[in-house]
Amino acid sequence: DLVVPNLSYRTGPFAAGGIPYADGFNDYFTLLNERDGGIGGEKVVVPECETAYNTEKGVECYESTKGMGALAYNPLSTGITYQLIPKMAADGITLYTPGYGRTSAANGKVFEWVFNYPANYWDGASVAVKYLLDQSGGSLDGKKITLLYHNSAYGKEPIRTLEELAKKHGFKLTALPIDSPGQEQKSQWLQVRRDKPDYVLFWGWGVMNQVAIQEAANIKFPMDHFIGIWWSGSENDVKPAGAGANGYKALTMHGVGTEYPIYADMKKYVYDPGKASGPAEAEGSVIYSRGMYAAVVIAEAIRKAQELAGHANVNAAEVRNGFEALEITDARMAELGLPNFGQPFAATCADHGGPGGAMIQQWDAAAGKWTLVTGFIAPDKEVLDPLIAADSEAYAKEAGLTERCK
Amino acid sequence: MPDQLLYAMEVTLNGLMAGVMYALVALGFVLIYKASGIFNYAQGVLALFAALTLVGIQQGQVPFAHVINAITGGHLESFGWQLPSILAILLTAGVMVVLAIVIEKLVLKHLVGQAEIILFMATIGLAYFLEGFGDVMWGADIKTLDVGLPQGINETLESVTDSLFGYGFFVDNLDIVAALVAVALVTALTLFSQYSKQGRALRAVADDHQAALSVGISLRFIWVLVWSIAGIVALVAGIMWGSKSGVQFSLSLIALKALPVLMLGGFTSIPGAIVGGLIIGMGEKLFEFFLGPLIGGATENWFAYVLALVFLVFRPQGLFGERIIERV
Amino acid sequence: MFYREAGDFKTSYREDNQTFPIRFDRMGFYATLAVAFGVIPLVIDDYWANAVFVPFLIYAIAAIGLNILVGYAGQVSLGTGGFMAVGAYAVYKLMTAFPDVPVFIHVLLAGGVTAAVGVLFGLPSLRIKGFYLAVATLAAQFFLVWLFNKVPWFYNYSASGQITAPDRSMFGVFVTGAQTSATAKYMFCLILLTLVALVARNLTRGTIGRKWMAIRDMDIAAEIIGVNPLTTKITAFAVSSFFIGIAGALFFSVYLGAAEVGEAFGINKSFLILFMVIIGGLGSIFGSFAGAAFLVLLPVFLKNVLVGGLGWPTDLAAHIELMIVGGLIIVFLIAEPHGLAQLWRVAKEKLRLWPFPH
Amino acid sequence: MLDAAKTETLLEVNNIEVIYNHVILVLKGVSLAVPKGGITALLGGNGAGKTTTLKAISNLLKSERGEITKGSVIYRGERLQDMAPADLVKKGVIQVMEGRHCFEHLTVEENLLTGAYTRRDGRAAIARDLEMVYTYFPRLKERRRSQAGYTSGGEQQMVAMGRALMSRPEMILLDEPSMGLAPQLVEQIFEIVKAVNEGEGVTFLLAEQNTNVALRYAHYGYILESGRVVMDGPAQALRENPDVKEFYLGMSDEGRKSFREVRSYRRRKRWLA
Amino acid sequence: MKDMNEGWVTADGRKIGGVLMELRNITLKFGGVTAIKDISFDIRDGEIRAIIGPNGAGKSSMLNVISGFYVPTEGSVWFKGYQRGPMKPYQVARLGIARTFQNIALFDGMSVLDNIMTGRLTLMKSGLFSQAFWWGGASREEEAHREKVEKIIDFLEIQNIRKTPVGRLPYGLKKRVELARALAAEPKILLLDEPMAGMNVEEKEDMCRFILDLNDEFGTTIVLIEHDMGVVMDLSDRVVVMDYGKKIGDGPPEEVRNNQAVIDAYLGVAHD
Ligand SMILES: Nc1ncnc2c1ncn2[C@@H]1O[C@H](COP(=O)(O)OP(=O)(O)OP(=O)(O)O)[C@@H](O)[C@H]1O
Ligand SMILES: Nc1ncnc2c1ncn2[C@@H]1O[C@H](COP(=O)(O)OP(=O)(O)OP(=O)(O)O)[C@@H](O)[C@H]1O
Ligand SMILES: [Mg+2]
Ligand SMILES: [Mg+2]
Repeated sequence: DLVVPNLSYRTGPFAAGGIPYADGFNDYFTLLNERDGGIGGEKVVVPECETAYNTEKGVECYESTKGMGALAYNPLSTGITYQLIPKMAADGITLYTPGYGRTSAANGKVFEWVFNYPANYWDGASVAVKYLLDQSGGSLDGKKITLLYHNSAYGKEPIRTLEELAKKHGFKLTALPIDSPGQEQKSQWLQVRRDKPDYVLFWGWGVMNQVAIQEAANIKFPMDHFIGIWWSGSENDVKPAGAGANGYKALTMHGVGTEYPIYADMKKYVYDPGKASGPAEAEGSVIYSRGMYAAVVIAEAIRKAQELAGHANVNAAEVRNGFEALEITDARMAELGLPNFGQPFAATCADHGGPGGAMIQQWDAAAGKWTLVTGFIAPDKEVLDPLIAADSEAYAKEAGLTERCK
Repeated sequence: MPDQLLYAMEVTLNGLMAGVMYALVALGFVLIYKASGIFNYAQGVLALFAALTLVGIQQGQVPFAHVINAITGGHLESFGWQLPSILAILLTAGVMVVLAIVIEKLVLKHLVGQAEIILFMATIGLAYFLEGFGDVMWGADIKTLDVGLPQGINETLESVTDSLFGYGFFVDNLDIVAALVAVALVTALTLFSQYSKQGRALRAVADDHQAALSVGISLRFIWVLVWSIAGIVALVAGIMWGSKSGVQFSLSLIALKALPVLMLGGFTSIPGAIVGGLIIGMGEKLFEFFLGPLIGGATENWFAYVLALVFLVFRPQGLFGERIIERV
Repeated sequence: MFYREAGDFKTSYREDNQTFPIRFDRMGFYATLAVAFGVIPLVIDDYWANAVFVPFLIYAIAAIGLNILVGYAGQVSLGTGGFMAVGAYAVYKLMTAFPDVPVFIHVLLAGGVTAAVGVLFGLPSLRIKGFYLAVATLAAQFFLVWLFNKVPWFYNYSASGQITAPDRSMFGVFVTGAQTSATAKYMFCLILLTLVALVARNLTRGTIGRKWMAIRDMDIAAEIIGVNPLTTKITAFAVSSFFIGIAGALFFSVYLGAAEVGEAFGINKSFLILFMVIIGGLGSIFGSFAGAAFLVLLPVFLKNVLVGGLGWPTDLAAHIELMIVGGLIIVFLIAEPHGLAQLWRVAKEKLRLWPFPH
Repeated sequence: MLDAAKTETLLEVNNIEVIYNHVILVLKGVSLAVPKGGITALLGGNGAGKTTTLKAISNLLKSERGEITKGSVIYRGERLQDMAPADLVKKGVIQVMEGRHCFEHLTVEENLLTGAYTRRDGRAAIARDLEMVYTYFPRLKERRRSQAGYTSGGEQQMVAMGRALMSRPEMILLDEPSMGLAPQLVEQIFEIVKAVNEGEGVTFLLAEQNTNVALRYAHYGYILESGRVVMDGPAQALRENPDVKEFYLGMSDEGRKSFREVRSYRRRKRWLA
Repeated sequence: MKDMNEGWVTADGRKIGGVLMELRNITLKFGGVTAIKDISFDIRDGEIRAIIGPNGAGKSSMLNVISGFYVPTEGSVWFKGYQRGPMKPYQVARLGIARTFQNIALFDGMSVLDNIMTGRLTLMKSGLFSQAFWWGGASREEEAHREKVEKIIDFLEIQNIRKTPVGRLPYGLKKRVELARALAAEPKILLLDEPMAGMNVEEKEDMCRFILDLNDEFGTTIVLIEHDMGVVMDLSDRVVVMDYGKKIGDGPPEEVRNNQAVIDAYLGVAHD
C-alpha cells in the first residue's frame, strides 16, 4: 500500500478552512482507489490525523503515522511545516507544502526534502503587485498599498518581498498586523479609512477573513481594490458579508467549480456511492479544490516515482525522487480531467518551487460564485530569486547544511 | 479642526463602541461571579454555543446530524424550515435556561463550598465539554448568523459629522444597536441585583455558601437563575459578535477580550462592566491608532491587559469592585 | 494490610524529615527511579518519546514550576505560556550566539533569564490578589508573545519569525535538532526533571516553602508573624519562572525543534499547565507529575481508542475527545477537589486501615 | 419549667455516625431528643463533636465533605437528611453557625434581611422584626450601614444571631452563641434566648462551652465526649452532678478556684477511657 | 525615658520591670468610624497586661496598632525607649512582638508542626541555595529549630496532632496551636486576642497555666484581651478598660473591678 497521511484540522479556530481541504484531499485518493485501483495498481491509504492546527498535535500525528511507511506529508499549517522540515529531512520523507509553509524551501539546493510548487507566498505577493501594476496602467509610482496581515509567521511571509517590490516600483507600503483570531479589526480599518490607500492586500486565515471583508464593506472601501492571498479567498470568507463582498478579489493558483470533467468521475465513483469525505456543498469550492489539487500533485509524484523505480510499491526515498523529477504539463492536466485547472511546471534538483503563477478571481455576490478575471500571471522572479537564495542560505548556515545540486 | 484631532475623535468613538461589545461578554462573567464567586471561564463558549444553537434552530438544522450520519450512514441535514428570528431567539433562550439547569445539576451542585480556583477549573472543564458538544451537535463549519440587525456605516452620523467638521465619522450600525442593548441590560441587571430580594441573596451566596444555605437561600435556585441570565446575556453577545464575524469556534475566544474589561471594572460590578468596557475599548484603540504604528502594531491584546493592570495597581479591586476586606 | 507503616519508627528529626518517611513509599520511589533511568531508555522509540515521554517530562517540569507559584505560594498565574516563551527564546539566542557552550548550560541560563522576567511581572502581586492577579498575569502572557513576535532580534531576523533549534550535542550525542535519538531526548529531559523535582522538594519542605504556604493560606497573618510578603512572593515568582523557563527551553529545543511564539506558547499553554497543576493537586510535587501524566496521556489514549480502535472519523473523535476531557476534569474535581495527589493520599489512608472501613 | 415527659419531641437524632473525608469518624452514634418548646444544651469539650452534630442536623455537612453514614435525623416525623438545607429553613429550622459566618460584603442591615429570605409574610412584618432585632442589639443599629466584614467580633456574633431571629423560626440551632461576647452581653443573649423561647415558643438546641450559663438557662442537657453522648439529664440534675461541677463548671467543694491557683494540670476524668 | 528602670515585685514574687512599650495618644479612624480615641497606656517588662471592654470597643484594633497592622491616625508607639518609626508588620514581628488572633488565623493547608515552625521564620537564616540542595546549613538549621519547636509542642501537650493538617482541628486545639506558633518566635511581648474564647473551664485552666508558666519561666511580657472576668482578674497585673474607643479605666484588677464606670459600661453587675 501507498501511505499518504492526511494531517488535517477539522476542529479548532481554523476548522472552517481545514475541513473542505481535507475532504478534497481524501476524495481524490478515494477516486483513484475506486476508479483505478490506486496508483500503478497499488492502493493508496490515507490515514487521517487531527492536528487542530496545533503544533504539538502535529508532532504527535507525524510520529504516529510515519511508522506506517508514510510517503509524503501535507500538514496545511505553516507552524507544523517549520517543525517538520528538519525532522523529515532526518527521517527521509517528503514534505509537500503547496502555497504555504516556508517560501525559501523552493530552493532545492538547501531543502532536499521539501517541495512547494506550484506557487508560494512570495510569488503571491509579486503576482498581486504585477496585477496592480497592470490595473493602474503600468506604474505604481507614488501609489499607496496597505498590507493587512495575520500576525504570525504566515502573515509575515510576504512583507520582505513587498518591501523589495515597493522599492522597485516606487509605491508606499504600509503593513498593518491583525492579531489572531482577528474578530476585532476596527482600528486597522479606521486606519485604512483615514489613509485611503489605493489598494489593500490581505493575508488572513480563519475568522479574520470574514471580519476583514465585512469591515471593508462597512467602511465602503472599493472592494475591487481589495485583494486577498489564496487563503483569504474562499466562499466561506465572502458569504457572511452578503452583497457587501461583491467585487472582492483574491489570488488563486488553480481553478474552482465543478465544471471539470473529473467531477463526472467523482460523482460516479465517490459521491454517489456515498464514499465522499464531506458534505456535497463543499465540492468544487475553493478550498476543496485546493485540497484536491495537492492530492493530484502528490499522486502524480508517486506515479513518477513508480516510473523511475520500476516498481509500484515505492518507498519514501523513491517518492522524493518522483517529486524532484515531476513534470506536469497542460496535456497531463487535461488527461486527469482538470484541463487548465493548474499551471504546468517541471521540478529540478534546484527548483522545488515551480513557476509561481497565480490568477485573480473575483467574487460575484449575486451569483454566489467566484469568476476568474485573469489567466496565470507570472511572478517577478528577478526580485524573488535573490530573496529565496538569501533566506535559504541563512538556514543552511544555521543548520550546518551543504548545498546540493552542484 | 486639525485632522489628528478629528481622527482621534473618530477612533475614540469607535473604541467606545468596541468597548460596549466587550462589555456584553463581560456582563455574563460579572453576573456569575457576583452570585457564586465563580470565575466562569466558559462564558465565551456559552456565547458560541448560544449562537450555534440560534443558527441551528433558525435554519432547521438537525442536531447531531453528523453523529447520526456517521453511525447510520444516512444523510440527515435539515428539517427544511426557516424560523423567524424572534421565535428562534426565544427558543434559544429556552435552551440556555435548560442548559443552566443541567449545569447546576451535574456540576455546580457537587462543588458547593469549594475553593474559587477549583470552581474556576470546573468551568474550564465545562468550556471544553461545551465546545466539543456544540461542535458535535451543530457541526464545526462556519455559519452565517442573520437576525436582521443593521450593519455597515451609519450614514446619518457620517453626514452630520461631515457637515460639522468636514470629515464624516465612521460608526458601525451594529455597534450602535449593541450599545443600546448593553445599556438596557446593564440598567435592568443593576436594578435587579441592588434592589431585589433575589439580588441580595445572590450577593450573600457569593460571600459564603454555607452561611447562605444556613439562612435558607437555595443555592440551586440562585445558581440556575444566574446561569440562565448569564446564558441569555451570552446569547445577546453571541448574536452581536456572530452577526459581525459569522458563527464558528473563534467566537468563544471573545472571552479573552472581556477579561481586562472585567478586571478594570471590578469582577462584581455590573455598571463596572460597561465602564470598564468603554475605558478599555477607547484606550486600546487610541493606543493602537497613534502608537501602534511606531512599535509594530497589533498591540490591542496586550495593551488592554496592561492598561487594566496599571489601574489595578492603584485600585486592587477594580474601579467599582467590592473592596477587598483585609482584617485579622 | 498492604500498606504498612506500623513499626516504622523514627529516632531522629532528620529521619522524620525525609521525603518518604514510610519505608513502603521509599521502595516504590526507588523502583520508579530504576525503571525511569534503567529500563525505559533502552526500549523507547520515536513515537513513545515524541508523543508521550518527552512532552510528559517537560510538562512535569512546567507543572512543578507553576505548582510552586499557585499551589505553594497561592499566586494564581496565567502567564505560564509567556514565561515558557521567554525560556525558549532565551535558549535559542544563547544556542545561536554561543554554539560551543553545552546546551545544558544554555537551558539553565534560559531558566535564569525567565526567572528575572518572572520577578518583573511578579511585582504587581504585592497589590493585586486572587483572580485579579490571575487576569493581570495575562498581561505578561500577551505582552511577551507580542514582543517575541515583533522584535526581529529575538528570532534572528528570519523572514517569518519562526525559530528553529540548531543541532547541538553533548558528549558526542545529539540532544537537540532533528538528528537526536529518542533515548537522548528522553534522558536529557529526565535528568533535568529529576534535578528540578529535587530542588522543588527541598525548597518546599524548608523555610522558604513554609513562607510560601503561609502567604498562600493567609497573607495578612503571615505578614504579622514576620513574613516579608515582597521577598516571599518574589522568590516564588523567581523559582517558579526558573523552572518554567527550563521547561520552555526544552519544549522548543528538544521537543518541538521549531516554534512560532503565538502558536507554541499561547494562552492555551497557560491553561493547560494550570490544569495539570489543579488536576494533579495544588501544593504537591507528586501531583504535578500526576497531572502532567494525566493530561498528556489522556488525549493520546483517547485518540488511539476512538480513531485507531473504534475507527470514528477524526473530527468526531476530536470533538468527543474534548467532551471527554472536559467531562473528566469536572468528574475529578467533584470526586476530589484537591487533585489526584489527594486521591492517592486518601487511598493510602484507606489501605492503612484495610480491611476496616475506618 | 418545661416538663420533658409531657411535651412532644420535635427533633430526634437517632444513633448517627458522621464521617469526614471518607475516613475520619467523628460521631460514633449520637442520639438526642429535643422537646418542643424547650431549650436543650449540648455540652462538651473541644472537638467533642457538637458542631458536627448541629451541622448533621441542618444538613450542612456536605460542603465540608462530611456525611452521615448511619442513623437518622427526624424532625416532626420527617427525615431531614433527605432535604435541602433551604427547605429545612422553610420548615422552620435555622442554624447560627459557629464562627459567625456573616456575609462580609453585605451591610449589617442587609445581613439581617437575608435572614428573612424564606419569609412570605410581607415587608411590614419583616420591618417590624428588624426593629425588634435592633432593640435587642442597639449596637447593630448604630452600625447598620457598615459592611459586616468591618465590624468587630462581637458585633458579628450579634449579626449572626439577629439574622437567625429574622427568619421567624420554629427551632434554632445555636452554635456557641456566647463566644467572644462581653460578659453582660452573654447574659443578654441568653436572656433573649429565654424571651424568644418563652414568648414565641421557639425551640432551641444550643452547643455551648460556657457550661455555667448554658445550664442556667437550659431545661435539658447532653454531654458529648469524643463523638458519643456520655451523660444527659435535666439541667438542674447536671448542675448538681459532681463530675460536671468539677470539669465543666470549674467548681470544687470550696467554690470557684482562682485560675492562678491551678498549679498542676488537672487530668480530666474520662467517661470513655 | 524616665522610669525605664523602675518596677515592683508582685504578691506572688514576680518582678515587674520598667516600661517596655508605651502607647501615646493613639487615635485610630476608619473613614467615619473612630475605633480608638486618644488612648495612652504603657506595658511593663514582665507583666501581664489585660485589655477589656465591651464588644466593638477597639481592643483588637489596639492590638493591631501594636503589631503594626494598623497605622494609628494620630499618636505614637514607643518601644524600649525609642519611638517606633513607620514599620511594616513583619518588621514589627522581628522586634520580638508575636501575637494570636481573635478569629483564628492559622495556615489551614499546613500541618500543626509546619504552622508552629512558621513562628520561627524570623529566626531562620539559611539561604535559597543552601535550601535548594538541602546542604549542611539548611538541614542542620531545620533540625535545630525543630528541636525547639518540639519543646513547645511538649509544653502545650499537642504531640499527638503534630502532623495533622490544622484545618481538621476543633476550635480549641486551633487556639492552642496558634499560641504555640506565637511562642515559637520567642517573643519579648506576646499579644493574645481572646485566647480562651470558646473553651470550657477545664481548657481555660490549662490555657491559664500555659500563660502563667510562660510568664514565669521566660519572663515574657503578655498583653491579653479576654472577656472572661475570672481569667482577667486572676491573671493580670494591670488592666486597661476601653469603651467606645476611649479609655475608661486603668489599674490593678481589684481597682478596675470596683470602678463604677467600668461596671456600667462593661461588667453589668460586679463580677467575682
Ligand atoms: N471538615 C473536617 N474534616 C475533618 N475533620 C473534622 C472536620 N470538621 C471537624 N472535624 C473533626 O471532628 C471532631 C469534632 O469537631 P467539632 O467541630 O464537631 O467539635 P466541637 O465539639 O464543635 O468543638 P469546639 O467546641 O472546639 O467547636 C474534631 O476532632 C475535628 O477534628
Ligand atoms: N478595618 C476596619 N474598618 C472599619 N471599621 C473597623 C475596622 N476595624 C475595626 N473597625 C471598627 O472599629 C470598632 C472596634 O473594633 P475592634 O475589632 O477593635 O473591637 P473589639 O474591641 O476587639 O471588639 P470585640 O470584643 O467584639 O472583638 C468596631 O466598631 C469595628 O467595627
Ligand atoms: Mg464547635
Ligand atoms: Mg476583638
